Amino acid sequence: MRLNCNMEMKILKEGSGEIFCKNTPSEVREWTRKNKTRALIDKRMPIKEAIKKFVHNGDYLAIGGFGHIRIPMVSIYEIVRQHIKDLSVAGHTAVQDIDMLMAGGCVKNVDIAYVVGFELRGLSGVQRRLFESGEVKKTEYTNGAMAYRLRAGAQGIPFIPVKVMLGTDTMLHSPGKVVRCPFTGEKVLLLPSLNPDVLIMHAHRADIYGNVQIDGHIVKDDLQARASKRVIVTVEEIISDDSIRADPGKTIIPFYMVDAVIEQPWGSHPGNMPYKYYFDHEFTEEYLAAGRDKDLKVIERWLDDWVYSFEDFDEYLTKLGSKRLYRLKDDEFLRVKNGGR
Amino acid sequence: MRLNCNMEMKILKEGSGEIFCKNTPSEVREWTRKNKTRALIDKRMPIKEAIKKFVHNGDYLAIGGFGHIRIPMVSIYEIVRQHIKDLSVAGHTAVQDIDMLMAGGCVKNVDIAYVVGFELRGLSGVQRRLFESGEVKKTEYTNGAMAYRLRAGAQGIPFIPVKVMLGTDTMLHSPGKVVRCPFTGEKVLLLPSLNPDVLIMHAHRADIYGNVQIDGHIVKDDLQARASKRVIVTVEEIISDDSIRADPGKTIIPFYMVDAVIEQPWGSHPGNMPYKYYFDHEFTEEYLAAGRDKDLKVIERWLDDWVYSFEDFDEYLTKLGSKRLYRLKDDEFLRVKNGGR
Amino acid sequence: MSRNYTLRELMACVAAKQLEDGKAVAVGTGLPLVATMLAQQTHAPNLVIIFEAGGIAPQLPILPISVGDSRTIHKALCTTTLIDIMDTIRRGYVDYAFLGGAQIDSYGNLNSTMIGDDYEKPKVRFPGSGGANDFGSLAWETLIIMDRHSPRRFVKKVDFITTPGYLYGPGAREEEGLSENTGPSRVITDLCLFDFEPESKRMRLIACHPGVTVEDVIKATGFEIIIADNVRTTDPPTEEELRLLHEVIDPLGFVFKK
Amino acid sequence: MSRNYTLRELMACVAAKQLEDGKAVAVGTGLPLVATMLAQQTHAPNLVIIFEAGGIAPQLPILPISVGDSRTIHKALCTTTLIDIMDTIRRGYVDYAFLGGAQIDSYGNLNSTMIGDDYEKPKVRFPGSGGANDFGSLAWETLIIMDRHSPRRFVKKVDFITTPGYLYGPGAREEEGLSENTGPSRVITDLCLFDFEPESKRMRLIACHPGVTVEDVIKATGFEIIIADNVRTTDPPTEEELRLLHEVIDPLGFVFKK
Repeated sequence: MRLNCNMEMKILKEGSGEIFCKNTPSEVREWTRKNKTRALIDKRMPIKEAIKKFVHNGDYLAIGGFGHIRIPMVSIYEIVRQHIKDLSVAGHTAVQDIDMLMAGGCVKNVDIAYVVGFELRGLSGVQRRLFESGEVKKTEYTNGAMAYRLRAGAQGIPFIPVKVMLGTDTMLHSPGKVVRCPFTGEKVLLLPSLNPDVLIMHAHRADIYGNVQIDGHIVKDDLQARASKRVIVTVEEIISDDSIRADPGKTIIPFYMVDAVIEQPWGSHPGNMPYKYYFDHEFTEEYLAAGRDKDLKVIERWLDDWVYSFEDFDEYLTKLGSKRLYRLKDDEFLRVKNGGR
Repeated sequence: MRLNCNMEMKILKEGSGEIFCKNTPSEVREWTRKNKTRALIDKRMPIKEAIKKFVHNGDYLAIGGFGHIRIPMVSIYEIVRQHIKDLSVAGHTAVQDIDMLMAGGCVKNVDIAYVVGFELRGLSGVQRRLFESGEVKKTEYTNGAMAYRLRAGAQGIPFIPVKVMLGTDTMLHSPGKVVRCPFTGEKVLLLPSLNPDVLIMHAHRADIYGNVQIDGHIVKDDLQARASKRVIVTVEEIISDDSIRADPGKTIIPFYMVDAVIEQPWGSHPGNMPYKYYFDHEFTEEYLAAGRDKDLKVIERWLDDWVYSFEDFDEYLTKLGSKRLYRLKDDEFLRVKNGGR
Repeated sequence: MSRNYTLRELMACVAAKQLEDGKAVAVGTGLPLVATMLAQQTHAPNLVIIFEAGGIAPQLPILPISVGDSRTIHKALCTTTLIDIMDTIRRGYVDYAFLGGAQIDSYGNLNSTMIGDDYEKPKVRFPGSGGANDFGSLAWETLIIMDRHSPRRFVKKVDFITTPGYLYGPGAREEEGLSENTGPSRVITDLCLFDFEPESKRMRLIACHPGVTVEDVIKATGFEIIIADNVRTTDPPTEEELRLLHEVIDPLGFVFKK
Repeated sequence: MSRNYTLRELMACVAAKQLEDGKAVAVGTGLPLVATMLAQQTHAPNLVIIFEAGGIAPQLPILPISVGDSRTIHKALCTTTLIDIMDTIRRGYVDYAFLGGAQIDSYGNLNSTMIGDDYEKPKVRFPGSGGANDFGSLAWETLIIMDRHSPRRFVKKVDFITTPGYLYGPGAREEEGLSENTGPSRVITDLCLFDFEPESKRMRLIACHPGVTVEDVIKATGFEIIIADNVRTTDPPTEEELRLLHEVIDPLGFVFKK
């Protein structure tokens, strides 16, 4: 039953984890007023320009998708190519995306919910080196906790109570604070909201204004777009705003949250784009093996071969070859592999 | 900038409003474990049975839709017909739905965000009488505040910080408590979560298991279904679960939250069902006029004519007549009125 | 007074002019929505209209009757939830909110809850906040439309502060924890146009409607008003504005009764 | 020992039997998902499978490789968000969660964060919680699968409590604010099956795999275990179970390497 306890809310316990993202919802709100347009304007631009304009050294970066699913690899490659430094990153079940940023030397701090692992494929050599040496700093969370922090950021409130992490070392290495609810007396953990400086995400479709559609599970891209200051959206396909208006319930992110729209088919490779293409398993295995090599030149060479040597993502796709790519479509639809052609 | 203030969270100010819904998220969670199935079972039943089974005297009731939009009138009529008593109701922009419950003598307490008004049509005589005499008790909120309370209920946390109601009499007549954020020092209002006993809602489509689709704006039905203990869904149409599986992103409410599914075309009449039929403006005007009559027999007669005298909703539709109903389709699609036939 | 327009038409035209192109406005129905649609049809084609129930940037075919009815999502760019709209406003994306009320005081505090001094047994019970308190707490600027300008509606102290104006003076909103740099910016009545004096946060007369004197406004207002140095006269509706109001926006005469 | 099955296959079959029909389970990938799919193919056709990334009740065509990949939403009844899944678990709709880890102690506390005693410079850094802490905090029952049962993995004190078991004993979860009546219920290893003694909340041996003795388990475990009155022997996999595992569930051999 509900009590009206009228008690003070004493802080009973608190974690020592650093809050890497310093933005408060009130500051982000003021910033939004001054820096973001509400007008319907064409937001297309080359990925090179979008990353240059909106991702800065020292930014707190959020990444769309989950694990190997719908990850914005075209933006990841471009950030590495531009040698952006000192990023803090939301490690919210981040696998190859964050790994490549760390291999490229872009990352200073990580909010960890799930990193280091490549799921069934095992641990990352790159991340083990950087986390075990203490070179990259970290704070502990959970997947739920990070999502709740984003919910608070999206709602514009500075903290949110949660019922996870309580009693664990995960909590002690977070910035959470335990208090009692003034309505029921029960213990909850308060977590600070999260408002990233910039989100990179990959979606199925958008119009030129940035009304974004996603097929299948949304994971956390909706929350991240609402919480972040800047939003860069790469899409498999740009569609007309008439198509958007014909099915407005499909719009997961409305245009005024979006700063840049880039049409980039296969933009999630080697990730899995639901209903479009499956993982490039071999590609990820090769990358992972390079990162595990004790000789650091091996991963550097991989980056040379697949990132630095290219002017843009088209050259990367050309190197992969269309036969390989179309095979990933067969995998997605559980078809016999014949490359579709 | 974020501070680590490490302060006590003193309750600086608090409202005197009563919390009508006593359920806490932890209790509701235990209740759910014991009382709700996770199996895929056929949940169809007559509306009469659904209301009898799941709506009890003294329950806290949430209502789907908004204003005159997508309101579950078929369930409202049945609650009035069964003379259910002492309900507490979420008055979350509730218009004709709550008015009829109050005219039928079903309501004891109301959480008020917006009631009494029929929007551009003016004030309700029924509700003015009951609120101005003090016969029905009330606590003040806002539309946002009620939605935030439901978000907390859906998330299973006992309170939520918000940035509305602060500084106003609305807050003083709520149960809210003002504290400072322990991460930023700013003032926020804490509101208790809301977990209604039962939700009645009307949607476009569901399968027999209760996977629910809504076209157009969702308003708050998603949150209400997640927060409530019981969920009764009436739909314009029952569809196959194959159709549900073909477009799972359309499922706003998954089956395990739903207790009863009732197929009832026109089930929102005289409300507006987006993409199906528009308001029955004349019907609402007549009802409103009856409620405003100083002679209380007039509204009683209206209830006799349109509620008590019918066995079910089919008889109501028959009395309305198909010509009148099809005209509402023309209105919805801005067609010349010819009744479609 | 012989004029070819009504005061409600004039109010709609004056209100429309307060909205800048390329901004976003959260609005209900009635006169505020008429003003918003008029702005979009005239100087502000790129105005983004947002409805509390979840409609974003619809192509409004005709005036909606009910907050959130089918018209408010007609060919919208996005249909979402009420809480998502509230979050959006708090996140800073919404420039204007349009409100009205039964009573208003000199700080722009609005009462839409009750008349009387006994909360338990009010003389008149009104709807309550609805989304008004949310809009007035969260949107950057609140535009207020009040018809029947009189000392009964423009009062020293409202019977109930439903929605915050500047509360009890400069700094009060911030002190209470409301979002910074927000608050009412204009009050449009059937007599005149007010803004709020930046120092005192109190209502200031900046324009009278044609045929209305400063004295008329003073007499109709139950609190002391600040009078700007140059009180302008508002522009009467043009033929084109009247045509848009009656033929395009409200052809069925819901707001401008026929 | 001559047997026609591997220990991993056996673990999958024993784990599958812990799942009751008509209940809901939140699961990642790997062996726990194999066990879940096996349960659904055998005694629990009405088991509802829920994935953290947002897939609800899919018709899994084949074992997903990655948490949340396309297979996890194949002909699903609902695709939603991660936070919606977490909310759903907290609201009480999810009966089981399946977890694993690098270390476990007698109270079922799990470590998937690090090995070592210096948080800043761990000997081995593991992924961290992911959704494990959320699942272990919120789901009614937590089922734990640990292969390579050894004193290095079954330890007196885990180097880091990533996910709560019964923490420091009876009542500890409630004391810390975790959801009531929750916690680990079974631990399936490559040697045996544990439950937790209701009074002490400590791990209790209830069954050994064929050919494994109680002594073997004691030796492989770094903490003192409680031994049930009647320690059963687990059933070996049937031919049909083995066929399902290899032909239907994991034909590409991701979990059962070929």
